[in-house]
Amino acid sequence: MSQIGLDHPQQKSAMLNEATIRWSLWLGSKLLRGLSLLCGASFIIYATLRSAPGDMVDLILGLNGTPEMKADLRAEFGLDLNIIEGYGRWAWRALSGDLGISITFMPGEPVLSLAGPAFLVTLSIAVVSLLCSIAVAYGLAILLGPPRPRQAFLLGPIQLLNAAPSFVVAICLAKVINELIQFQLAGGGQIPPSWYPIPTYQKITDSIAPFCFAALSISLGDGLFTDLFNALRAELMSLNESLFISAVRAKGAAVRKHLIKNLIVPTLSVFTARLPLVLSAVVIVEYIFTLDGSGYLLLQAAKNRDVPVVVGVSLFFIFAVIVMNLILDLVKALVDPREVAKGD
Amino acid sequence: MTGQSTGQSTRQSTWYSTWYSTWHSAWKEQPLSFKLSSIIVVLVLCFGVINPFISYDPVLDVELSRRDLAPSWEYWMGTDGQGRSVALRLFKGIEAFFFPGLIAGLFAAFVGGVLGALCGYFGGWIGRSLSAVLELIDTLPRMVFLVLICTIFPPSILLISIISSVLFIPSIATIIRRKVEALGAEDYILAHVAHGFHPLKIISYHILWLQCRALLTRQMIFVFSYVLFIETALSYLGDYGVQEPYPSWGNMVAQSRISAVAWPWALPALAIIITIAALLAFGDGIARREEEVKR
Amino acid sequence: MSEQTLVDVQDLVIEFDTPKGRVRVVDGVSFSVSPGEVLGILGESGSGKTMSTQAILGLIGGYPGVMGGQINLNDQGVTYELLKDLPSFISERRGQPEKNERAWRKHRYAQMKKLWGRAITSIFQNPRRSLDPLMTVGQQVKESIQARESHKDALERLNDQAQTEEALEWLAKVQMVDPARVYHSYPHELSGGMCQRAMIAVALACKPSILVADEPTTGLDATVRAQIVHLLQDLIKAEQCAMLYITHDIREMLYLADRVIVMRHGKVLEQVSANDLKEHALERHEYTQVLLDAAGMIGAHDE
Amino acid sequence: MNKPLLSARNLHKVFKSPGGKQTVAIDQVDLDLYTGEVVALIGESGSGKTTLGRALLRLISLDQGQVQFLDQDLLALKGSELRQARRQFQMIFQNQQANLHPRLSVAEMMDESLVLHHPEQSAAERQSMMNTLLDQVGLSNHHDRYLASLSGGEQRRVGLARILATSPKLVVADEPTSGLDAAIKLQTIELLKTLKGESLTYLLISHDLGLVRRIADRVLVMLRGRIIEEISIQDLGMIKHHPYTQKLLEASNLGKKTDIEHTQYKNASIEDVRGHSIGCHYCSLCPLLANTPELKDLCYSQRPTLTQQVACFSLSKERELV
Repeated sequence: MSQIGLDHPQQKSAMLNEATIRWSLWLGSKLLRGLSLLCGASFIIYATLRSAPGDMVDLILGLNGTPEMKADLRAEFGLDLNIIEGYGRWAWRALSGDLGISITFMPGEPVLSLAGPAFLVTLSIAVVSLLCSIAVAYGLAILLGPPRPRQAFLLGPIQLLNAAPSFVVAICLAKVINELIQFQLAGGGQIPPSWYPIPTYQKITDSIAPFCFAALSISLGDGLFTDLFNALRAELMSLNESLFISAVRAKGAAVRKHLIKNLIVPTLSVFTARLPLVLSAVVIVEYIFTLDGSGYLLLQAAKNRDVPVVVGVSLFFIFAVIVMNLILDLVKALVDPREVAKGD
Repeated sequence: MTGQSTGQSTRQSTWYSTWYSTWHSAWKEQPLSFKLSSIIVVLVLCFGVINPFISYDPVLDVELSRRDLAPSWEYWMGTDGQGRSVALRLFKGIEAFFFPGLIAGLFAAFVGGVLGALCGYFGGWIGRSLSAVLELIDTLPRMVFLVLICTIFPPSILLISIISSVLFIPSIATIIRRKVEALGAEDYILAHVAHGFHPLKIISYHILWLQCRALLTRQMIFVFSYVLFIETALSYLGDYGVQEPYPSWGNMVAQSRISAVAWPWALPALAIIITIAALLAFGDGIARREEEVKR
Repeated sequence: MSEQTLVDVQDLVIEFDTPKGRVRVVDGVSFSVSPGEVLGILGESGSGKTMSTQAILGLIGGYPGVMGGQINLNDQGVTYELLKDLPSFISERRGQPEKNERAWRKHRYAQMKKLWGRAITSIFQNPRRSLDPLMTVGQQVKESIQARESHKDALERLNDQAQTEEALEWLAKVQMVDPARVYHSYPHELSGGMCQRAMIAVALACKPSILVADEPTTGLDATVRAQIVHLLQDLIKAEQCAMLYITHDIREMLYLADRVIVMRHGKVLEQVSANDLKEHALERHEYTQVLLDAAGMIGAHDE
Repeated sequence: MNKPLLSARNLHKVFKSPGGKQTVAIDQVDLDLYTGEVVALIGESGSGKTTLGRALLRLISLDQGQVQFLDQDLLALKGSELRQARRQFQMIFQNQQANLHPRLSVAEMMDESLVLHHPEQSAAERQSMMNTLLDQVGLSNHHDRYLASLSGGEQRRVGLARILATSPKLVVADEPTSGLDAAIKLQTIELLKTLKGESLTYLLISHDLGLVRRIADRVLVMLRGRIIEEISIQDLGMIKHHPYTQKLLEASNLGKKTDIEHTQYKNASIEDVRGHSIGCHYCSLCPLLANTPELKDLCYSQRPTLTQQVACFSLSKERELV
């Protein structure tokens, strides 16, 4: 048996080489796709801007724009060029970090310095809510096991969550918590003065509590949790009945390791499908909890018709979707070697 | 007479009686959730159709002397802070999303279905470039893009619903494409080509109509419920959707900010959840029913 | 049950609930396997042959599953009565026997835990799907060696290096062309025939006293099929392992089996030695003759 | 012999995978089918037999070659002409479910076919024609049944009835008995025989040699997109075959173990044949080379063509001498 060994150096290096080439090809194609998606999506936004009714500069500046400002804006958006060249110039400026200047919402402030920090808040809410829903869904799915009849009582409420928009969940959550706190502190019966969740806890929880509640309501609402839960359970069922799990059982080895590893990929698929929806939900939930994120910024800017800010924030969102998809793909490929094999 | 006709009843009966008998037996074996949800869907449908013919006056009737009344026989969902009947406003509020949702659903299902079937049928570069465009649309975060549109264009609920239906086309097309590709993988389409059918007939009749109608109906209902969601969300935000004093479920929920009592906003919130749940369950039920292949 | 029997099945009954009501898939099947013997179960789809063997393995999925009978499994001189506790899981409801399937399955898994791999193991019909797609083939072979070693005392256990070497050895034994490469391959990188060979390595590396082979050649090409059958025959002999071989292909059966059971509609039609089946084809049960005819074996015999 | 019903010359087909990999599916194939005969195409999966069957019926485009069906140039037909011509050649697909529509009843499906291929008939005529057809395949009471409620054999038979509705001249049957139980398999074979009559021609694609022995008149063996041997049914197993054919026959027999000269190749499966870009596909596995070492260079450098009904330098020479 000595001639067959694992540590034959030549063989090992050959296999390594092949794998590296395959991986780098795969990664390259994914990056290329992400880049082209970014270009395409930003072009859609630019084209939307160009197709605005009337003169866009008038729309943005309103009545109080000076001729210099108008000329500036024209140059920035490349309005004097045709749509392709204009997009090129606009995209180049955006790429070099110049997203324009806020006009009405916070006049004079560069959009990048407004949207950048705000977007961090949004991103952390989105990530926390995704992780939160995954943790709960995993826990419940493993606890309850594969779907069985006569679980309708338990599952009814969970399925109803599927239909609850995150902003409704957020309002209810805020109201209920408000009521609870009021009840404890003031002895009940008192009507809360505003919808803001925890006025009395302001000292400690001014920023943390709304953040947590926002994340919670996103992870519960919009069917994110339900979708994950259902996907996990269905996957658990098909895994439990799958041949290879039977085979693992029949050889007397532990099944759990195989189960957990095989559950990761479907979870990630739900993530990928849900990502745009989660980011949408963040916008409105941030608004409810007046969190200083980019969703709040977006809505405030939109209220003031501050086009550069709105466009800047949208670009951030698109960028985030593409990057997060890339990361999810990468994790998927790390877990499942088939992804790389079929990728190219 | 009955004794004689039983043997041939399936043959000679009119189309509506067969239709009725199949649906009657189908209804009986449906689960409770499907029955409940279809009742709610039918209710929404009725109100949606009737609403345009009802006048706005009682809905807008402000009377501060009867504000914040608890639910009673007269106002059986109570009244809000301005003394308007919550029940009436709730029913009238259906108008805000009904027709936009219907239009958006039909549009998205039709275009998505056709595009998906074309992508799946042709494959090759047509399929690939189409799916590239669809993937592009899918990367746009829906809410953000809608807000952008509303900033640039004068917001109207029709525009919003059309845009949201366009944003849904990719996912519908992808579902249909997968289905068509799954059919193609078992040589099903090839078998029909070999039999001599026209490709257009195969796409439109054998694939889209016979195989994908349940899926499309379900997706249509899904888009409808999404428009309901978007409309209520935007009305809740207050700047883009239906404006006060006209009722919409979204701006009724928004009263949670100012209302002293729960029912003016909690009941519409409940209505949103229940309606969306019913719509989804109804869509699922229809899809499931079609999946159970005829016996 | 005599000392000389590995598996003894008596009056096995398996039922399933379908939309059309309860269906009895296996109806009073009895057979036994002695050490070193190859027992073939011949039957077509829906004859209940797979279900009966799944029942022995304790892997039946679906409700209500096993509803009666006896299965005795012999492991190193100790006989386990696998269905002894079954009646306590069955109760009467609305005139129909109902089984607490979840509790039964749990009970059964606990019972089988020490027997799986050691006393009995199995290879399945679809080799591609019976290997974990996210793990290399070598790891999976090694896993069954680990499972086998975990039954032993700590002192007698093989170390990690030795286990890896044994896994490679097994891959060579199932005649993989390049075992070291296959060791690091994932199942999707192998052909169907190679997957089935890997699966045989996984199963036999446990050193079971009986191997259940459930149509291991279905879906493979004719030449690959022949290879797999030859390989199985050689290895079974070398490892002195009994085999329960299930197939619908009568030629394979004649080639491999010592004794053949013909099943149809959940019942055993007849039990014959392979020689009888070959030599006295025309004295067989009608249905067996149809099977022989379909395989073109009676006609050839006549001429 | 008289003029062939279908004659194909010099067919080529290469599949390109997205990664740029090329697979030769059909490689320089010539084929003649005569009216009323049953020709079996055997070979392992991946040998290109299904692709060839489909390409002959214009279901897959060819890279090169001519197909003459009666007096028409099949590859030149387009659009409605092609659809018109399709009624003369039909295909039974391997997956019997693919032949039928799961949401149409048997009667609806039959009617659909009859409307398509006999548009001139009235509804009553179609009805009676449908009844005769369904009687012919033994399914007279199955008008209102749906695919899911039919057994595998019944599904096959509905597919057959549907094909007969077009009154074809040529039927390509791709594994017509796969997945059927023994008894039903026998029935189906009998049915295929009866329906054939005098004028219908079958091209039977199968790896089931039992089936082939029962109904075929002529057997073609395919390996890697090439036809490597042509055998009449009487000669099958009686003469010295191409080593690959020999291996196929032995594998399906299982009765005796592979020859001693084969043992060193015993574990080399057909996948090992994939590598040879020049020379005979089977050269590295060929046991005949041990007897005739003088041919080695030839076998490794040139691809043998079908001479003396076999694509093997050594064998064709041997047969020439006889």
